[in-house]
Amino acid sequence: MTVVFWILAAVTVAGGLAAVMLKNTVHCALALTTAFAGLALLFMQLDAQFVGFAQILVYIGAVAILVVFAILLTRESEQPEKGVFSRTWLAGLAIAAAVFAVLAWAVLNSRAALPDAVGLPKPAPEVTVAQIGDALMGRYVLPLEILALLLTAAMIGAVLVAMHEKGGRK
Amino acid sequence: MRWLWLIPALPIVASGIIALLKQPRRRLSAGLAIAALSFSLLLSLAAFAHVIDTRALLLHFGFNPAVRETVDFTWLTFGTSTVQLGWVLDPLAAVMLMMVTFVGLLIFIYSVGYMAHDENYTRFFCFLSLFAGAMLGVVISNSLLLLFMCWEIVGLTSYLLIGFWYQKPSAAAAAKKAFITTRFGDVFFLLGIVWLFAQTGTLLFYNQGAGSLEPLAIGMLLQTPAKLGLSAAGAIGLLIFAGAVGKSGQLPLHVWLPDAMEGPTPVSALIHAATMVAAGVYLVARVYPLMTAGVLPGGTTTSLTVITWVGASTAVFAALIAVAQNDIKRILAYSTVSQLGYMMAGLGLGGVAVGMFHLITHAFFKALLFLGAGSVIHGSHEEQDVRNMGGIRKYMPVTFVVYAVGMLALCGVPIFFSGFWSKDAILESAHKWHAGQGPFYLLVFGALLTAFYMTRQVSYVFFGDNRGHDHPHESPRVMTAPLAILAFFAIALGVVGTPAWPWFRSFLTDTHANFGGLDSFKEPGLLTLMLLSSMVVLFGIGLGWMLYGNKSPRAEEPDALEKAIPPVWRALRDRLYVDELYGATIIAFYYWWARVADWLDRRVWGGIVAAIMWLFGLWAQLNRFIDMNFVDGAFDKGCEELSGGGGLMARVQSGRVQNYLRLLALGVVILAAILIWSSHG
Amino acid sequence: MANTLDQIFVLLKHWIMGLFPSAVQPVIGALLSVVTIIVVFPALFALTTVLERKGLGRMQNRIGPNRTGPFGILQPVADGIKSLTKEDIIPTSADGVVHFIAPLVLVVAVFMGLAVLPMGRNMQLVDMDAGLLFFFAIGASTELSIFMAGWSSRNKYSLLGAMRAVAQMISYEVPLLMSSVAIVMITGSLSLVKIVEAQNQYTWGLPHWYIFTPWGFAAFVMFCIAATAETNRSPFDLPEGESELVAGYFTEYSGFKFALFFLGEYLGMFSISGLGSTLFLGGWSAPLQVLEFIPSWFWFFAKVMLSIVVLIWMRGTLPRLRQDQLMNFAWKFVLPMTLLNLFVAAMWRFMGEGWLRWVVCSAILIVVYVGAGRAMMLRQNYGPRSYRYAE
Amino acid sequence: MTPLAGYLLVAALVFAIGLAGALTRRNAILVLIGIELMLNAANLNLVAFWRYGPHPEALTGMMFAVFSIAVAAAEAAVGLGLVIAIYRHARTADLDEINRMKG
Repeated sequence: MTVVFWILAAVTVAGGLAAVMLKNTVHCALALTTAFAGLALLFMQLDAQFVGFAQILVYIGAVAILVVFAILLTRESEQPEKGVFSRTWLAGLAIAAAVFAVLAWAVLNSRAALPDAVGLPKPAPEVTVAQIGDALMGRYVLPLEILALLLTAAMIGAVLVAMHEKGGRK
Repeated sequence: MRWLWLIPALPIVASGIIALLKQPRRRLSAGLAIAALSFSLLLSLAAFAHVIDTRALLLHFGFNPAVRETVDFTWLTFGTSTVQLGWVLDPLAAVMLMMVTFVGLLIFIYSVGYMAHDENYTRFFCFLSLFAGAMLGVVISNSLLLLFMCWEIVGLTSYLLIGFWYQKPSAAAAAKKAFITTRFGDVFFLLGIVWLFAQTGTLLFYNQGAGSLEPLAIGMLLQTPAKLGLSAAGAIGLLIFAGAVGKSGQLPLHVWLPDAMEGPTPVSALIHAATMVAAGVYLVARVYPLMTAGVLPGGTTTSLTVITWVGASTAVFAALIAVAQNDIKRILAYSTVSQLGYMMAGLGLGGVAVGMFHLITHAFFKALLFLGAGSVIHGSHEEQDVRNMGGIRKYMPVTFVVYAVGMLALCGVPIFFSGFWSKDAILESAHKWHAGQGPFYLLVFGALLTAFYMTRQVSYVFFGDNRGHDHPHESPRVMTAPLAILAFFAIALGVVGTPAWPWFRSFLTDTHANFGGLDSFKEPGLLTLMLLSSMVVLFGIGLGWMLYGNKSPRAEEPDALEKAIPPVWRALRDRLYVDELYGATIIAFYYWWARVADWLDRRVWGGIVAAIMWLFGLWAQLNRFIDMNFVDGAFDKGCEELSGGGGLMARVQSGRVQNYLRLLALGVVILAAILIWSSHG
Repeated sequence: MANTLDQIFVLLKHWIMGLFPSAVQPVIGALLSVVTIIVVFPALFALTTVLERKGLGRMQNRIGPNRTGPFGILQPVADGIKSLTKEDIIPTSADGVVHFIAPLVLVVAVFMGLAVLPMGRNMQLVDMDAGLLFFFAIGASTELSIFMAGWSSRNKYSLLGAMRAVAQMISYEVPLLMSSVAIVMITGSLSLVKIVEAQNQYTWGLPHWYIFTPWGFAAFVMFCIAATAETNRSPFDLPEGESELVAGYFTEYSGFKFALFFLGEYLGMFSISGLGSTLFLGGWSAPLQVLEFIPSWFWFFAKVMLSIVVLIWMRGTLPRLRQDQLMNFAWKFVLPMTLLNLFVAAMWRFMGEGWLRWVVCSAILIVVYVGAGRAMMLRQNYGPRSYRYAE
Repeated sequence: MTPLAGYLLVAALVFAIGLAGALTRRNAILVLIGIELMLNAANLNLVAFWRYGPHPEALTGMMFAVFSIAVAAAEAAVGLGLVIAIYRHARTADLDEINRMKG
């Protein structure tokens, strides 16, 4: 476990925590981008450059912007008078804790945690973008096409959903 | 014949397209429907020709000229058993195809004129061609299941078309009646199908010896006994026959057919005279092997006996009723019922050929009559009561001529008209029947009645002087042209079925047609029989003419027959009280139920009232007052309790996404925990 | 000789690295390159400000800055000192943290973008396998800083400017990417170094720059438009349209932070034009084979400066667009054209050698361009605006 | 503790944080943010398993991550669109008040 990893992990987790805990919604969004960045760096730490860049491009470049746009469009940036947490926040917290407990327990009891397991650090696989391209156009061409379809559908759907009703109903 | 499926497919596709058209696209929709059906007609011609020349080929090489080509495919597979669908081309199907497509096409063309003023034109043609497609499907299907599907679609379209003018309550009621009544028969039909599948494991009719109508399966069915001393074959046959009874309006399920005349006249002609009601007959003909299963030469089977008696009695019953009707279309409707009875009897007595021959000829002249009636109604401004017509001969010559042809064909006037030959064949086979002469006499009586009431109707409508309010007018060319064609066939079709040259019979029974010439009339009893039937017919016509000819009774004054024998007349006029009978049973039930409710009221609530009186000893006014409150209060309380319970239930469904998410997460945790523990334990 | 001159910086770097123990050498190397970049480009920025101000001055019939130093060459120094010593005002209602972070994020991101540009033969900070992707990823993250700046300073002009800027940058990022994807398709690599090497070859002394192919040219035009919009330069400078919103998203910034924004903007121009010249103008490769003796880094910077000059020129020439025109233009014209261009590039790739592909590809592009342009003119009435003067 | 376990733990933590956010915040947008975090945690798992799995050369986990990133983008777009539509309809993005679907 390198120091870098711990730093990045700390950054990511801190960003995540901030993202869900801060009062001001826009701050949450910005913290979210921090978490994204941390994750991207973690990906690169895992020798997955391409995924890391994709992460930055998509999440920081697009999703984060979308989120802040949504925030400004829904005028939610100023926090509501009655707390930012929902009425049943305690139950939610408990459940989330339970989930983490189960997951952590599973991880720590699985073979992944044992030193002799697959987790041994091995030489980084040399992955060039060309290989990824070949894979995308070869083995994974069908998922790729389906994905393209999905994205188109999602775009149209999002536009339709967010579009103002014509003729101004209500 | 791989392309056989096109014949039903084309009209169905056409109807699909028409369904998408806008209402104003009248010409296009009509054009589509007619074009599709005429293509189907061409294809049917091709199929017919194909059958004929393969027969010729087989004959030439001296084989048994049985032509039967099937195309089957697996529809769905469950476990080890598969359900196969497919279509068959054999003489029976070929003839039926010809008839349906041809008559259908003529009627389509006719309705272009007839429905010209209706704003739901496109809808009409959509339904119409959907019906045509389904009917053709029934005809060609080689699987009882496929046949049943198309059969149901046919029923549906019939429902839609009867209720086409749904704004008329009577039409809506008639549609419902038709649908429900036929459904009643179809239940038994379905039972029969299921049973057959359970027994033979296949629903295909013909499948290289493995079909359910082929000797192997039939033999097997004969072995397995059913209740009432029937073999499984017989029982299944009877069940399927029940479906046929529903569809072709046999006794006791005939009630819907006369009411179905609420639909537009082309519909009555196409569906309730020519094709759909014939579907029942066709069905019986199709599964004939089941009916004749285990018949000894010259003998008969239970199913055949049942069919015969049902058919014969229907024939007379309906004819009797028809005598005393005044609605022009109703008369024709009842005559249709009785003719269908003839067909059934023919099937039961003399086999497929006899019944089918009458079916074909009847299809033509009955369609002719209906369309003629339609043209009369159309011309005399939607007047349907024969007593308010009369003397239309002068105004609508063409219609008169063709109608007369149709009427004579229906009555079975000797030699020149197809009706004569087909009915004569039935009578002959009835005469030859070994299991008693009852049907024969019934049928002869029926023939007499037929002649009588047709004469009555014609003389009412066309002779005498006009009692209508304003002058009728001849119908447009597009309506009369089909009439003329139909009239021609009503005469000509007899040729293929004369005893002299029984081509039709041999065509259907896979034997060689030999031109017997006049000697074939020398067959013992045949000539006398023909003579007898002609006598009967002429007597009937004469009687009718004597009573109604050239008189022009006013609408209000009693009918000629009514003067003679009032009670009988009244009974007939009220359709022998069948509807009343059915109604009565149901109403009785309602009465009984009402009485139960009444009892509850008296005993329970009344008891409470009494108790309160006794407790408080107040006088009656106050008493009733309290009672009301008390009762109402009780009711309200109960309602509150109920709604409270509902609310309790509904609380789970709090529309909060986070609740759902929470439950989800909880479930995940539990599942994961279980998984881990199980893997560890 | 020419070779040494060409590689002089590399040699220098290695020599300096040689002075250190081998353990720390990689760190030192990286440090050196970073320092170089951090020094060189701000200097270039200073130069450019003067250039721009004087150039614009000339275009508007006035003498630009001419007081400090000979011909006002030292103007940027003065500006720098001023902005450093000026008071740094933060609005009371502003969101302090974000307001502070925003310019830093911007500058850092832009500097990172410069890291993958090959500024000469073997002269790039990192030769990444996915260099182009990296560049765009970083470029995407500048938008966020702009939003932060606009939102945090609690000023409606700033917010409007930021929203405009972000919307515009997002819209034009897509064509930008698409037009460069064509190059990637042909080269078969995302590495900028490889792309340049692919262009660094000659027939009859003429270079194989991608701009000299039909699809390349089309892509270049699209790229220039998108790049101009991406850097919020006129005619796409709505986000800081002085006449509409005071100074856009950095209205509320002053002193050194303001300078940082300024720096960030110009560095953005540099990196974008550097990318453009890398993708289309053969990066550091010489325009003619005979000129190869001139060192590669010179060519690179020459091309960059050239495109900067063009940008300035455009700023002096073109009027500002309207927001709806901007968006329509991006989504309804540029994007479709780039997509078509992708298709054409694929055709080019698969049609093989010969004159035919030239004809076909150019034909398709020209026809569609003219057709679509006319259609838009008619529908959206772009093109020459009609002015109404007060009588 | 092995590197893989470390990554998995981090992923689990991020996932839990995201879940907590999704469960406890009032604001629909923040719920979406939480969901995004959860997705990213999943991606981290995928990549970690790819890296330390038996067959890194078979790129499976990486591809999976790439695809899931793309899908997540679509999901975010649609989700935010829905939030905006809801906001326009109910004039609030507070999930405690949006319970029109209550049974």
